[in-house]
Amino acid sequence: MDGWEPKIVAFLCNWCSYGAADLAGVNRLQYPPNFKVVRVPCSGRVSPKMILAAFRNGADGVWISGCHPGDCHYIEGNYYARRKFALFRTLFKHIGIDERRLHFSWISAAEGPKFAKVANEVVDAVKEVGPAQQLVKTKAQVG
Amino acid sequence: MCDNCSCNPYKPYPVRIEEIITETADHTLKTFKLVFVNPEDEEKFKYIPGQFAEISIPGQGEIPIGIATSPTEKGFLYFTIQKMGKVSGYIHQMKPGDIIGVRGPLGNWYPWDKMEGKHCVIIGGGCAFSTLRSSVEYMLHPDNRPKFKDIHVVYGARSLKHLLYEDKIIPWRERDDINMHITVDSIADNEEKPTWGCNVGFVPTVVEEKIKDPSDAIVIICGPPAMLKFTMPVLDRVGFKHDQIYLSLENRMKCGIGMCGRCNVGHQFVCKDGPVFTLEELGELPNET
Amino acid sequence: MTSKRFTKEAWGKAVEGLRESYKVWVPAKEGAHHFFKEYTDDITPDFEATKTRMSPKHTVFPQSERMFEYSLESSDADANIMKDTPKDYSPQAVVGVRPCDAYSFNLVKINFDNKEYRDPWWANRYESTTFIGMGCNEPCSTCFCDSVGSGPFDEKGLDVLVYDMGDAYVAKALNEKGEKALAAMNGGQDAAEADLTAAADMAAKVEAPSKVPTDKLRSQKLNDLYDADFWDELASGCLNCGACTFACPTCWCFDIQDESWNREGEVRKRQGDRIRNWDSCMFPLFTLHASGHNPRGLKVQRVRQRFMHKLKYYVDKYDGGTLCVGCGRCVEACPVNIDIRQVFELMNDFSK
Amino acid sequence: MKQYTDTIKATAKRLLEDGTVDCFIGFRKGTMPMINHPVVITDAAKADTLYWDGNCGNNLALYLTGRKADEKIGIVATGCVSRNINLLIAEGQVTREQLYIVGAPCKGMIERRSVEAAVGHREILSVNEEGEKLIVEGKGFKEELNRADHLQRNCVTCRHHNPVEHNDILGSEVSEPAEAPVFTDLEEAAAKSDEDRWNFFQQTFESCIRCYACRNACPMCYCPTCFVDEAKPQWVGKSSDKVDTMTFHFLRAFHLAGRCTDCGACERVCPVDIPVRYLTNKLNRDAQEFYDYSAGLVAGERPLLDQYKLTDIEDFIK
Repeated sequence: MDGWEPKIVAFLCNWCSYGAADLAGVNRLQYPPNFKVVRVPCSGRVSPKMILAAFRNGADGVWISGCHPGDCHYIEGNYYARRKFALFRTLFKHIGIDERRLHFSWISAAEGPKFAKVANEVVDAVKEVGPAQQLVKTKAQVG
Repeated sequence: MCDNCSCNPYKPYPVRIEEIITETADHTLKTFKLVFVNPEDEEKFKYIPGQFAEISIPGQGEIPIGIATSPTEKGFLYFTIQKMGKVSGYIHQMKPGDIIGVRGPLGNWYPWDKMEGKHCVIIGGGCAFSTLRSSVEYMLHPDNRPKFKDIHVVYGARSLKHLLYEDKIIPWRERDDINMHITVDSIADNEEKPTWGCNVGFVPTVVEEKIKDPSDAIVIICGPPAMLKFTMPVLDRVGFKHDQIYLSLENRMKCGIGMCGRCNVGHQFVCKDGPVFTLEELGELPNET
Repeated sequence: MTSKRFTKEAWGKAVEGLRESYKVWVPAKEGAHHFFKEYTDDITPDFEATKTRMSPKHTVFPQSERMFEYSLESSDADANIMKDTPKDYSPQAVVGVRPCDAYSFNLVKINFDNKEYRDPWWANRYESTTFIGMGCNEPCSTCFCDSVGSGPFDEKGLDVLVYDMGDAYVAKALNEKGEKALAAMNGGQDAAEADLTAAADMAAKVEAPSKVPTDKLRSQKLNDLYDADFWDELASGCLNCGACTFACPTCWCFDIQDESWNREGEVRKRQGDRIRNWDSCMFPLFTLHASGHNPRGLKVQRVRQRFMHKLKYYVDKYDGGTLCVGCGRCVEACPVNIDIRQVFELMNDFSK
Repeated sequence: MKQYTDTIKATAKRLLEDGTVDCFIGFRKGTMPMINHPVVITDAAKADTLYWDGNCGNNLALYLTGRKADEKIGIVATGCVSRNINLLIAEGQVTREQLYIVGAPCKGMIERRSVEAAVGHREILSVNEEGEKLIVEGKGFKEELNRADHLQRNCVTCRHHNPVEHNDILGSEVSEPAEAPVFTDLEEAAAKSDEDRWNFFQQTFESCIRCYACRNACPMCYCPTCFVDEAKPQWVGKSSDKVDTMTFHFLRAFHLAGRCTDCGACERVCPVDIPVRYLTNKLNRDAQEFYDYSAGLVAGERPLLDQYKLTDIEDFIK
């Protein structure tokens, strides 16, 4: 598909990865503009229904990034997130969706370069799979 | 075979929001002035005070709202809407000029044929006053006023800031062909007492004070459950019979035309057989509202 | 009126041939159950099917139906204006429908097409539908059609009644619509007088195995039944799922939903649909006000509503029979075995 | 079974009479073969209507939620039901002190669909359990089946037949297989490509009629407002559109991650025979594999997603 650019919804933790995105920008690190960023208070706040809502509304990929284990602003939010997403991910694959559409990372506010690097990886991975068709809400198939 | 013509009861008339009047200081109640996009639709939308319509917002849904204008007011419709759920919350963010839909008029109306030649008592509270505004406006029209004997209106709101339609109700107080009894639950110490002589107290108390004679009269009443609960015994004490009292009910609705099945109380559909019932009729139905 | 006799093989061909002039619905097996399906090349009709899992109400009243469509893109001239959506009202035939199911459309009609309002989609589709029904030689053990105004060979809802005579089908047109459909079915021969007599004799002997009492429902006081003491225990096991209401041929309640989506390839250009879906009085959301108040917030209130609607409200409102055709589907579909036959007894025989 | 029934009747009668419980949750014999009627009784005189056999596959723990905090409740609990009770206690829906649990060691519940298929979908008028046999009778036929061949699929893979928590127990405990269960459908799915799995998922769930019986039969689905019913925002459409149906099933299953005891109630109640456990089982097996966790086995243990270990897997996180 010529010129196709993936649309990726990034749920970024306010206390770390969101800052890292900022820092990457300030440092003029190159990362692709494919992201619609949703700032969340904690990666633990991201509910599966939000991820599905992103795909339903036409996202080609979703990226969730939070604080490194031990660094959570709320002490343990990202530990709960880790369990939740480990299971979410396998169920997602189980229904037949390519796991390259779904990405998770721990990026602290100081890791601007890591943010740029992961952002590039995420875009590349989603580009590999192409535009999302599954779970996209379109005109209802009804009578 | 005509779901394409205007007889489709589900198809709303397109209307433009002409003006939005914020009724209460807390912004929870706004009155929307709507104008038909196709002027010929106004002719088709012939309504009688007491009826309601479905306000239809594309992409959001529909809500049943009482019509606050009187058919004697031409060229526009008023709907007073409390910010509450998905659709009402959405319309509160809309702007003049936006296009929405209106579907109706729906339901029955206050018993205008029975009220002719009688004293009329109109009791309302809160945002439920909308169809009562319609009714009073209608009755006061020079063509209609001679049809009715004395008119008493008791209207209560939580506070001065929650009074609706001040542009109408205060001038009505000045007229000698209607007895307006406006009351608020309380006036705060730091609030200025209005010069137009507002009562302070609950609706039932004011009814007890002002309404003395049940003979040859019809009561129409619309308001929140608590108001109804405490006003009914007062009306009993005054001596009103249950077939003299008309209530307007509300329920969750979708179709508004008696088909979708959710708004029934017993075997009556509030949307089609109501919303106006006599107290006598309601006595025959289950207490499920 | 015409009557024809078809060998079973000829009947199969005739129904297939009917597809040239009608959209045809037939019972077909999917998994363990039969369902009414649109007869396409990959469908094998099974006219021996006794009772389909779901009723054929969707042939006239689909589970989800688009009412209107509209643009939500403000730069469009027609943004936010409801547009009709194209509908196909060309003739359709429901072949193999059982008499009770066909009768259900008669009961439901008053809801969708009455002196005040006419639901265009239901009414137009109903008018374009021909019911070619199969009499029930052996009703299932849960059937009680003849207690509630229908019967194994009831003709009220049908345009053609078909008798299964073992080696052949005898089809009898019951009205103009039926005549027309029968004329479009090739391969049969005119039925002999003896065929019709044999069919009638056979039919006269068939009875539904279950019986329910209905004689006192009309005279019961509505509020007495409403306040009756049996509801709590009856409802205690209910899951409040909608299986009974969705399987029921006479449950007509629906919801209206607006939904929107991105136009293909464009993220922020929204397009919308107004869709109506089957709804169920079993769901709390059915009656929930935006304020949070719910007149039927309790399970027992919802269970009571379902049965009161069918066996009392409808009876009183239209002064006719019950809103139940005795198909027994809810008895079979209910995952917790709430049995409407017992509710008939409780309500009919109730005394304060 | 007769012994279970008699003991349940006697226990319920005693508990209701002496005021140990205010209500008793059990089953009545159904009006149709292979289905019983769950019921909450409050009157000791009705204890005699209680019943037990191999068709009590609805999860009675369902009826524990949303009750008054001071209500004392008697309940019959098989292995899976007792695990659900543990979970409901851990999630604060009911307290152990409120409950009088009559444990019912379980040899598996009968799969109605399997019996129906075995007699070629002829109409069944009665099914009697006689030891290890099922006597199936209909108009013009009588067949004898092996009970063990017609168990609910979740009962075949069940490894916890005995109640893990109880006040009384009916009869003696039954033996529980030691070897790990094999989930054929999961094995098959794992061998497929993403695309084939997607097609399978879509086809399997397409016939859903959105009656929500699976959700409503589940004792763990007690949210006051289910995500399906939320309006602001609306997460999922309500029509029979495929995407909405799939979204519903995916999220319903995920909400049970680490909370599912595989009681099979969801699958049992589906009126259109969708194998809904296809999703929950995947989560159950992953919970076992990743965290060595099976829901509800230990009284007082927090649900899987309400706890963590520092060493939890994170190989998927960049």
